[in-house]
Amino acid sequence: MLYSEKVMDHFSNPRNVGEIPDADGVGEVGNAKCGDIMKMYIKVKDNVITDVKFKTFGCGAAVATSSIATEMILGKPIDEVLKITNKAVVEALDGLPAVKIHCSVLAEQAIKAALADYYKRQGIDPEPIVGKIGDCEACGLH
Amino acid sequence: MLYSEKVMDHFSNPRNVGEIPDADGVGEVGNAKCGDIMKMYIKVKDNVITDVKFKTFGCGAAVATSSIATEMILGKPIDEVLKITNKAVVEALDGLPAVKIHCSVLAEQAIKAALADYYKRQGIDPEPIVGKIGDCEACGLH
Amino acid sequence: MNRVIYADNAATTRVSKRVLDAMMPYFAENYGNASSIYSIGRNAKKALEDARERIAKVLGAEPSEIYFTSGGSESDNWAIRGTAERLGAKGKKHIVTSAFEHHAVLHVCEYLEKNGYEVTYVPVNANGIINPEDVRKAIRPDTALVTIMYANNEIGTIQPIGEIAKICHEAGVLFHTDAVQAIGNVPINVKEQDIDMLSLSGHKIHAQKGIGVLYVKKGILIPNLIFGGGQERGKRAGTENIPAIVGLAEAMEAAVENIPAKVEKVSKMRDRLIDGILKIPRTRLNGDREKRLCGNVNVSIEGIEGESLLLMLDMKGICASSGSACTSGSLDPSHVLLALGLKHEVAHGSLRLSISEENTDEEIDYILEVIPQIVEKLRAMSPLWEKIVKEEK
Amino acid sequence: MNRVIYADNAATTRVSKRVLDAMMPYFAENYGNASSIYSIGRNAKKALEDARERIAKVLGAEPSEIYFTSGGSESDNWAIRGTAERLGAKGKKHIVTSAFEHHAVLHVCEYLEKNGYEVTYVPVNANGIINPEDVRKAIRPDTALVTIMYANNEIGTIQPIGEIAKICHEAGVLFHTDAVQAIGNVPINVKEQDIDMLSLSGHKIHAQKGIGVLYVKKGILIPNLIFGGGQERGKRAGTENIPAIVGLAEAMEAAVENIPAKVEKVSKMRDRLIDGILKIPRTRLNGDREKRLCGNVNVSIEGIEGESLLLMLDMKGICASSGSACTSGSLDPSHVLLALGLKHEVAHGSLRLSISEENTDEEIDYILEVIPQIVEKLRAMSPLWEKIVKEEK
Ligand SMILES: Cc1ncc(COP(=O)(O)O)c(C=O)c1O
Ligand SMILES: Cc1ncc(COP(=O)(O)O)c(C=O)c1O
Repeated sequence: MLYSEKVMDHFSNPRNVGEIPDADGVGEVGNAKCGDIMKMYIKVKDNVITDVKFKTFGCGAAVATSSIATEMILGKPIDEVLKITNKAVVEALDGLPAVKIHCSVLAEQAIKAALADYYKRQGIDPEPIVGKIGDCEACGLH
Repeated sequence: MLYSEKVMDHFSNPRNVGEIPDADGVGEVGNAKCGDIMKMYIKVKDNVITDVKFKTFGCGAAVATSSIATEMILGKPIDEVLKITNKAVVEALDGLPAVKIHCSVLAEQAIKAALADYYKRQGIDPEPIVGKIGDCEACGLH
Repeated sequence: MNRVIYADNAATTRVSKRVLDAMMPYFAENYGNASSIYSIGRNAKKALEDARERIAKVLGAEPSEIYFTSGGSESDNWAIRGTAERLGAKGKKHIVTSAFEHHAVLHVCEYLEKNGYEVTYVPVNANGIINPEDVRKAIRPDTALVTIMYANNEIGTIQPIGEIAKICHEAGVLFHTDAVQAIGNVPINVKEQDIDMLSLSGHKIHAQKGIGVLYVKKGILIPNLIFGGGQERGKRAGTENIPAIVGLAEAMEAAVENIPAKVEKVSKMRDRLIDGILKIPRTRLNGDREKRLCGNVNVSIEGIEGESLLLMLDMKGICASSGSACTSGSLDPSHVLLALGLKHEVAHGSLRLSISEENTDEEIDYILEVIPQIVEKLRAMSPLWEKIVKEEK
Repeated sequence: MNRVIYADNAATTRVSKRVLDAMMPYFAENYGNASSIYSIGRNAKKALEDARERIAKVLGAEPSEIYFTSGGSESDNWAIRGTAERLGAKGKKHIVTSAFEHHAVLHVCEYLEKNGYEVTYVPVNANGIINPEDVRKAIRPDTALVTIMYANNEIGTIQPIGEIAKICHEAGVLFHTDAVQAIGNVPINVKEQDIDMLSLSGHKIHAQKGIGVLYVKKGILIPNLIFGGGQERGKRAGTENIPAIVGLAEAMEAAVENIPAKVEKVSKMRDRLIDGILKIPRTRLNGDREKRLCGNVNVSIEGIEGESLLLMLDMKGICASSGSACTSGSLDPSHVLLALGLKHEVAHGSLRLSISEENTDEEIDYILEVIPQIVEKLRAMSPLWEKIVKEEK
């Protein structure tokens, strides 16, 4: 299994690691049984992501996808963030080994979960906006 | 398949190759189908083998067993010659590969066939003296 | 990264200079086909039979009981499938094995299960040791074969093979053991231990990959797995891989040359590693501490995931593995650790260091310096660790 | 004996310097397990996938269609047994092959015959060529596989593989070919020639023994012959033999580098050999003169026996074989020569010289000088020759 340089860079120097104690939204996806948990904290102002932090338990790809995902959404308006797909995450990392694609799905879901939490705190039903956050398909296969 | 030095010596410098035009007995055993034919010519005087020659079509072991067999019988009285077994031939050659043991049987049979012919020419039934010359068992297995 | 500390000898080993030197004349000089009659072929044949004799001697076997294969996997497949095929035809369609065998054993068993055979998987205890009495209980009148590994490749536990063999033979059942990890670590004598079939692989003991042995006791006939030319007395076709075979003989002799001294030296380093790592909170040793290969360390470190640990170790020049090397790339945690009763998330956080005589005390110091730092870094970014800490409070 | 002239390249070949140089870094440097995550393992993995790609390119295949095996025998066994198993389960229990295949094919077929399968052996003509129409006639509604060798190992005849593949596919039947002897001698492109499965072996083209390839066209699934770890996309277990694999890639590229020039050069030497030997009375060429591997000479010399001929050639430093190298040691004359219709005694007197680019014109001269002398010597002591001469009169 060969990771791209980009993956290794984000794995060894993950951007935006940590927590935001007064986050506006927090999303956690994955589970320990599968070996991957991602937790994402966001601050939102005027529909723009003004801060983001993550914590990840998982493989190299899980850490790298979380890290690059935070970079991809920081400073972006929510409507743009919502358009970020797992494919975009994979591309931004110059690809992932086939068996690790599910990590990019997890990263997409972590973003959406954080946004869903943000809307919920605002008293807004998140589903029409961020959609349903499915289970990671890879986990289903275990 | 590794031949002993003794086998290689007898193969590369076979002793007593040839024919005896006025032989007292000639024996031929084996067949072309099996890949081995041994033909042995003997001269007998006063129950002693006074000359012997052979021709052999066959593998290295066939040539070597024929050659050493001629050495083993030359100058020997017939009663001693009749005691020579294929085992003695194998031992005299410092052993033979397992798949080649049948060649030594052929050599024993060639000697006996020549003696049988000798007795027949004398008008003596050879069977009580040299026994029955069976088929080579290995050939039967083909 | 400049320095490399190789601590993954259970996955594979470096071809040693001694072995490579022994192999070299057979690539471009005595390259002849061992079945041929001319000198370079006869030299190859001689080397082949000489190697077979040396290997037989190491194992306490007869040369005619040694068959060369392409490795441990082929040996396992051949022994198990061959025996199943032969005895299955006589109505014996049951196999006994354990839950934590190598996949080369387990996946053949699964294949047989799909083809009308039944397999009983005897459990292992929490320390990774099989109770011979469980084997006795598993044996049935229609049992064709018991196959239990000599030493486990992940957690290094050594099984009571002699006792198990005895139980099998009391019941009139054949016994095969995968000794790929055991050879060179424990004294093996197939006659004294009454082993019917035994699998070995070269690349675990500093020989080349792609060469192995199946020992089959005289009188036991198994159908070929690979048919063709008359090599290996007609039982395993394929032009003989002489360089690898000669190298294997050399490696086998080297492996058993001085087992007690080696075990003493290596297990000292192993114990330092274990003790050092267990100082980190919420870690555990997997597998029995005593009945354990001298080079095997297998620990679970809670709150972190194995692959990221390996990547960080690699950045520090340390080569290690998490679970069996063969299973990395899969998403499932090691079946061996699950068989011990570990929870999935703990199994995910496992680390195997497998050291050899080539490692040094200084390297052990270095590993023990690096690991806690990495664990701290990974735990700091782990939401699972966060949870564990919260629950502890 | 000082000089050695190697004329047994169809049995095996010397590992070339180019191949050995390519292999060397993978014994003691990049020796890591290709499934592992650290640098020396990643280097091994990269070398593995790089080799797979290069070999795929040589064959006109996709990398994912290339599986590494332990040699030609395993490849043949896997393709045939695997297909038989898979399609046999659907009621297709008939195989078509030829009477003069390598034993790695024939003995699998015999095994299948003992296990409820039927096999049709299509004949070869007196020149050792298969008529594609005979294949068409042999195919039945329950035919699972046709397996016909690309070029024969003993008499070097090249079969009309493209036509046979076409006939198979018109009938909806899978087609496998043993191309162990063909590679490097004829242009092979599995896509253009529409080949479903193809076996190769390294040691016939200056790579190591114990490494081979099975090409399996995308979409064709055959059950494993060797189960275990996830290597080769789960289809062939066993830690990958990286040095041998890297060497094989190098050898494959070298083999196809300039086939027309090689064929021209080598067939000139071959033709001189054939013409020279046929000047000896009562000799015959076995196998078609035109549709023939550029390096293959196979003659029968009446009145003498092959093994003694080989021994005498060896004393003169000439390495040759009589029938397939694999079958020497057996007492039966070659099944290939019998399939051509030769009488036993003529088959016993066969000689195969298989030359390569490494041979020289001067060596050919020497061989042609030596053979008549040896034949004379052997005939002089042959009672069979005596008979032949008498009958001629
Ligand atoms: C035509 C053919 N098929 C298969 C084989 C077997 O190859 P290997 O020796 O690599 O198993 C050979 C060589 O012995 C061969 O010539
Ligand atoms: C216990 C055990 N059995 C079998 C094997 C398979 O050996 P090989 O890679 O030589 O096929 C291994 C190593 O991978 C092993 O550790």
